[in-house]
Amino acid sequence: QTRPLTVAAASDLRHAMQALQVEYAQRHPDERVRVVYGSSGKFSAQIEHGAPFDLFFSADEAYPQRLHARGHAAGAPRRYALGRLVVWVSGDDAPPALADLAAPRYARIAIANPLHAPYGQRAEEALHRAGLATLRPRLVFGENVSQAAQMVQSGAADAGIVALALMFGDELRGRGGYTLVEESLHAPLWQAFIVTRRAAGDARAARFADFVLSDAGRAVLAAHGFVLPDRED
Amino acid sequence: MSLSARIGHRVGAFTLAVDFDLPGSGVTALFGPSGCGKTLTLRCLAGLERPRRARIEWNGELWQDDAFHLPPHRRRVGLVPQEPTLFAHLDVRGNLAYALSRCASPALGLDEAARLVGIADLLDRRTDALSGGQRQRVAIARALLSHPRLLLLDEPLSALDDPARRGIALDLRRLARDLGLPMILVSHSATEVERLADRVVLMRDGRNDAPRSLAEAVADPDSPLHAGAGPASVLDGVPAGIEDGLLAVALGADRLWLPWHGAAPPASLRLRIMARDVALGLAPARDLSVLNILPVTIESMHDGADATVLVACRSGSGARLFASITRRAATMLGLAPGMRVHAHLKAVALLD
Amino acid sequence: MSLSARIGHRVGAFTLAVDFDLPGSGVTALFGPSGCGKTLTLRCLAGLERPRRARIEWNGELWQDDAFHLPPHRRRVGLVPQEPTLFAHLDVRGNLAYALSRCASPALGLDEAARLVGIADLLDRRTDALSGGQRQRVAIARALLSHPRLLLLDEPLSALDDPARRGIALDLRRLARDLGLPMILVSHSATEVERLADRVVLMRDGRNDAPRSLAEAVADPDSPLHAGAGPASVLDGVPAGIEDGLLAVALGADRLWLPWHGAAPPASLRLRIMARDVALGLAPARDLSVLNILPVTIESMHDGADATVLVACRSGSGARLFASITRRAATMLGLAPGMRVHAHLKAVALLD
Amino acid sequence: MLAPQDWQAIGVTLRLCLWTTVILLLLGTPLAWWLAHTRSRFRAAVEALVALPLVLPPTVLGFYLLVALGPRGPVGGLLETLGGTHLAFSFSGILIGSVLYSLPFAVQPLQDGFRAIGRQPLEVAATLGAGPLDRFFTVALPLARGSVLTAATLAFAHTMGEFGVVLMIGGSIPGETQVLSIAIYDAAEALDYRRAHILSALLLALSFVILWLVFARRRRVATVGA
Amino acid sequence: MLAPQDWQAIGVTLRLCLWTTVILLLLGTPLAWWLAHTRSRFRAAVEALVALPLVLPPTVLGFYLLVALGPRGPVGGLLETLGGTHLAFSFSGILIGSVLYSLPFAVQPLQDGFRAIGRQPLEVAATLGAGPLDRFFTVALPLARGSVLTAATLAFAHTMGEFGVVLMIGGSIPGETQVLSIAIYDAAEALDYRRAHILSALLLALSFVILWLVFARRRRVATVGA
Ligand SMILES: Nc1ncnc2c1ncn2[C@@H]1O[C@H](COP(=O)(O)OP(=O)(O)OP(=O)(O)O)[C@@H](O)[C@H]1O
Ligand SMILES: Nc1ncnc2c1ncn2[C@@H]1O[C@H](COP(=O)(O)OP(=O)(O)OP(=O)(O)O)[C@@H](O)[C@H]1O
Ligand code: MOO
Ligand SMILES: [Mg+2]
Ligand SMILES: [Mg+2]
Repeated sequence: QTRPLTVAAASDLRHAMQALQVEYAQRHPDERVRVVYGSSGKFSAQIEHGAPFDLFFSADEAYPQRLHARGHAAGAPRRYALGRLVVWVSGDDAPPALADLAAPRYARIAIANPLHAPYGQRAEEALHRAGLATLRPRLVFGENVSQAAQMVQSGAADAGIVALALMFGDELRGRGGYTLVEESLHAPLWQAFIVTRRAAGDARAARFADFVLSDAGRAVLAAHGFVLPDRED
Repeated sequence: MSLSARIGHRVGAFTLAVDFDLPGSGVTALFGPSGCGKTLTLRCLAGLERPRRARIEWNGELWQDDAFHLPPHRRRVGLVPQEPTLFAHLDVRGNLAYALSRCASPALGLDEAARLVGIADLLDRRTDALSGGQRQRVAIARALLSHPRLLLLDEPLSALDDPARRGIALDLRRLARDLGLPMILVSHSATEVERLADRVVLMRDGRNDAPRSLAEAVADPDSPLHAGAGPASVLDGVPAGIEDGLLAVALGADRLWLPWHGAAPPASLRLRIMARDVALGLAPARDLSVLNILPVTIESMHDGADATVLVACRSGSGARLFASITRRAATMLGLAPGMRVHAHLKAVALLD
Repeated sequence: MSLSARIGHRVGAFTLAVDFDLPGSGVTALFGPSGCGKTLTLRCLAGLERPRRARIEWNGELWQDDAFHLPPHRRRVGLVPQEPTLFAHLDVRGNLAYALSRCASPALGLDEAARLVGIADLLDRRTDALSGGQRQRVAIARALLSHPRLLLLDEPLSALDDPARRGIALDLRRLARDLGLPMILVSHSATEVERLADRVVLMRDGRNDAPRSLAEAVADPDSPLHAGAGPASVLDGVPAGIEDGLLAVALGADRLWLPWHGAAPPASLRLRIMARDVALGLAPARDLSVLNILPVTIESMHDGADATVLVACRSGSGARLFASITRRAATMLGLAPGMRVHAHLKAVALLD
Repeated sequence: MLAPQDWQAIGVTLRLCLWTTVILLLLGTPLAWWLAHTRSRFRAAVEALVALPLVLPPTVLGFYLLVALGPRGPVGGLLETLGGTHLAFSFSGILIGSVLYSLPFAVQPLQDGFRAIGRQPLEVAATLGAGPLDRFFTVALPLARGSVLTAATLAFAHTMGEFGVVLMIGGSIPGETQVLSIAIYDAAEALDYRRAHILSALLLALSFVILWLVFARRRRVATVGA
Repeated sequence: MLAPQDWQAIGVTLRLCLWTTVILLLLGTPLAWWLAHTRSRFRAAVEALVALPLVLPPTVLGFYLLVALGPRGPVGGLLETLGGTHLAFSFSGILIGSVLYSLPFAVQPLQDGFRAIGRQPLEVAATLGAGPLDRFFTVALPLARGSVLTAATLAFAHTMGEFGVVLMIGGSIPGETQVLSIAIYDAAEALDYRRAHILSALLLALSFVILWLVFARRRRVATVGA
């Protein structure tokens, strides 16, 4: 029995990637694909040290580029989606817009850690550009965007700036409400993937990559809160 | 003042069933073979065991009954355990100070107690740098320093050499008297019991005989106290002059002589006369190096072990003396109760 | 076979400097006051201490010198420690089996050893369910079961009652003889030493006297062995008939009578005659219940303690006897060396 | 070499470790004592309960604690209705988390230590007039001091390195709940290895010195034949 | 209720915990014995070193181990040149990580346990002819069994809940290196609380039963006056 194709995916891709797997399995019923979710930084480090991943879907462009530059990729990174941020509250209240977060009732605002989480960086940037830099003392930081959402969901944080993609899972759909953060408030959050060097020449990896970029793949991603890049081809 | 104890206790297959009343002063010896329940009895008295059925009262104060159990630290009962347990995290001085600082009415100073048991030069030692006998002495001093209402001594001198044992025993007896500190002593040494005790409780298989005075206990020819050296008489007398380096001790009208080291004699003296050291003669022997010859009347004769006869005699002043002689000699001399004979006391031991 | 030990060791402020050669059989007693270094000496012999300077040889085999140290488990030296240490994770049987299973040439069976020390009914007990004396007996049986080349006994009987002590001591002596198992015994009891030992090493302040035979050691009137009961003579004799329940013991041409329980007497008998139990008379006393009267010659007279005189006598057959009498009696009788007198032996103790 | 934020993290870390250790000893000691001596049927169950927080992944335990301590949780909610503030994202919150998470490392060695003392020294102390508390402080604790040391060092070191619980409950707020371990983790995640190395080396060196000082005072046991 | 992947994770977890515990006891016991008895000047330093892995955040420790065990690291590299495969992302790798990370929880209680035995039982065993190994196995270990238990339970429970090191070295590969704690962590990260709750409850229940069974066999110490 051959080793299944192993995909490392940033945690904001959870829901989308599961749907992609289902679609892919219908087309290629003989191929097994397994997906491991985690933070993009951790995957980068692991790939540099021999992790058995065939594809790596990062939550940004920087990590794949770095891997490519260091010779760990089979080819140049390819963009597969653009991430969007939302302001999210977990109660029944009307969801605030970004500017509303200045209200004192939002005493704790959760974001992913800007030091290493791309969504966190964009969230911080958006706050700055919106003139809300003074809110910094109210911020609490999750290890990644999921943890930021967990902080909101537990009720400990009053609001969070998280990935739109998270709103499309069964778990959060219909729970509380969100408002999109204007795209202009932060640099575009391009997300890219690579085929790793160890999978160079592996037809299965190429097949899966092509599928994600195909119309069918794009449709799934779009349905899970991602904005799509223009077609490469 | 008095201690009354009725204890029914089971540990494993062993049943302890003791029942005694003791006056609240003086030294009581608990005597019995290994494994008969002596240690267990002391532990019950100290409150370290919780017997299932018991009633222990001290001077009207309830220490234990089936429902109530006064915890050990409220009993103010001192215990020198059979295997001396010192606090390993304290040095010798610390061990002694531990007791002293918890004592509301100290009767002894720390240095005094240390001197008493001969550990004055060990005060700064760690406890694991002590010899067996030294450990035992620290445990004794520590118990004394807590100035308990009742002191329980579980073979406290077993690891000591004879002179040390003798010295400490005498000091304990003096303290029992001077401080009015009652003690219960477990000891396997008949000499120690005779030296220290005022009364004896014999134990066997977890049960006890009624307490008897020391004199009564030693007067019993079958007493287990005699298992070592045979029956003896223990007599209390008073000094009556010194002559030729010999001390005269008056027992009523009788007078015995014993070698004396010369210092002023104490007010009272305890003598032990082993039955085997007493010879009976029809007349006082002449030209014999036996100094102490008492005219006595034979009260009774008991066949002893091994072809011996134990002869109980009474002197003119009423002192009771045992003589252990061979049956052959008894026959030869034609001894019989009622006869007047002369008791030749070859050896008289001073117990003080 | 022999043990030769020269040990220089320091622990804290204490200096041990012992030096002795012992034959490789029989029982040697180490005797000395508390804290004089007895335990430390045994530990050095067992290999549990590493003295800085030492040379210990067993029968030509080097056990220790300044550079070499044979580890304890290779010495095959048994030790009964002063505070008996049982393996708490094993029951009594387990403790005994531990020794037996490590013994290449068992001399005793487990049950036999248990019976010997009277713990046959305790084999299935947990060790914390034993009394002090029971623990001590388990430790003895365990050491015996390892059938060592040399057995070190550190006050092995201190927690036992007299009958048990006597019984076990005799068994130990028998084993020493039958198994050819040499023993070194630390004991504070002169009786125990006299009962068990063939020779005595006196210790004081970390130093030792040269080993002496038991007879020599007890013959020394100033011996610390006598601190308890005074000087004594220890004589070895053979049985010479039973009459009237009395056993005749022949000491050369002399004959002593002692009460006998009736069983067949052993081939040799050890007798102890305390000096204080011997009276001297110019003629044999008549009509006196003293059976054993020996004609003796006074060899020398020493002023003893407390107005007493210790008279050393020799019987016709050469046996040496001490008599402790008061100076007054000596004067009265006009005793002097060379005089022929009659020794009246009131009590003769059988040590076996 | 170190950013001001790192210094703050070091400060918070030391405060957290010290407080955690102190609270664990204060809390764990009586608990361990009770566990070592009780005849209660529930003993084994309580012992198992104490060890239980360990088996959950730290962030998950952190999440449950966050729920409990947050404004809508039982603890936080109660505090709020009492007019206080809830404990999520506060130093008190991460302290509670650390204490809970390191509890077994304090309790179990202490329990073993108390067990090893045996009953004799305590019995002797009782006959010398020492009541239960007195015995506990003047006999049991000093005799078990080796185990107290073990409990303290394990608790200290474990708190030092832990970040999952602390991150979740604390939210990594600089100067308040951001500890050194989170800072190192963040640096490593950001692939900023230089910073991660420096901070790790610092943490290791600091801990090594502390632990070495502590352990150097410990006594050894004599060996057979020595 | 549980996905096949969860069952796999449970299997891996149990294997990891058991092996870690076994290896820790095998490794930690002689180390603890040496530490309890040595006169070496380096004792305190070694003790501090043993505790040191604890103070690093698990993922960071995991990272350093990854570097060491991976194909370019000293250990992994050596293995590769010897014709083997490196240890990163393998069961062996996470096992090494778990062992290292839980080492102090095994060593320190064992060391205390050996210390508490004292020298007397070992000396007696020596005079009965038992050599060092014999004494160790037949006297020291049985007498210190309470501490062995503590070491084992702490190591077991700590390995059960740990995921930082394992995640980093192991890469969370289902059926191979994905343990239950990672599965729970993942579920929580996916905000799939139902699954997180179920798995947590399962883990807690399983651990509780194991711990309870273990602790129920432990003996207590007698209390004064009882
Ligand atoms: N926990 C226990 N379980 C079963 N039996 C026990 C337990 N503790 C003591 N015993 C038994 O109870 C009896 C009395 O013990 P105790 O310690 O009181 O004896 P002792 O008279 O002090 O003996 P020794 O003179 O040898 O010290 C002994 O036979 C002992 O074996
Ligand atoms: N570790 C130590 N440090 C300092 N002194 C010690 C140490 N161990 C023993 N000593 C001292 O060495 C001396 C000899 O000790 P040892 O145990 O050999 O005495 P002992 O003759 O057996 O006495 P006892 O009859 O009381 O058991 C004692 O005075 C003791 O205080
Ligand atoms: O999913 Mo991220 O890596 O926390 O932005
Ligand atoms: Mg006893
Ligand atoms: Mg000694």
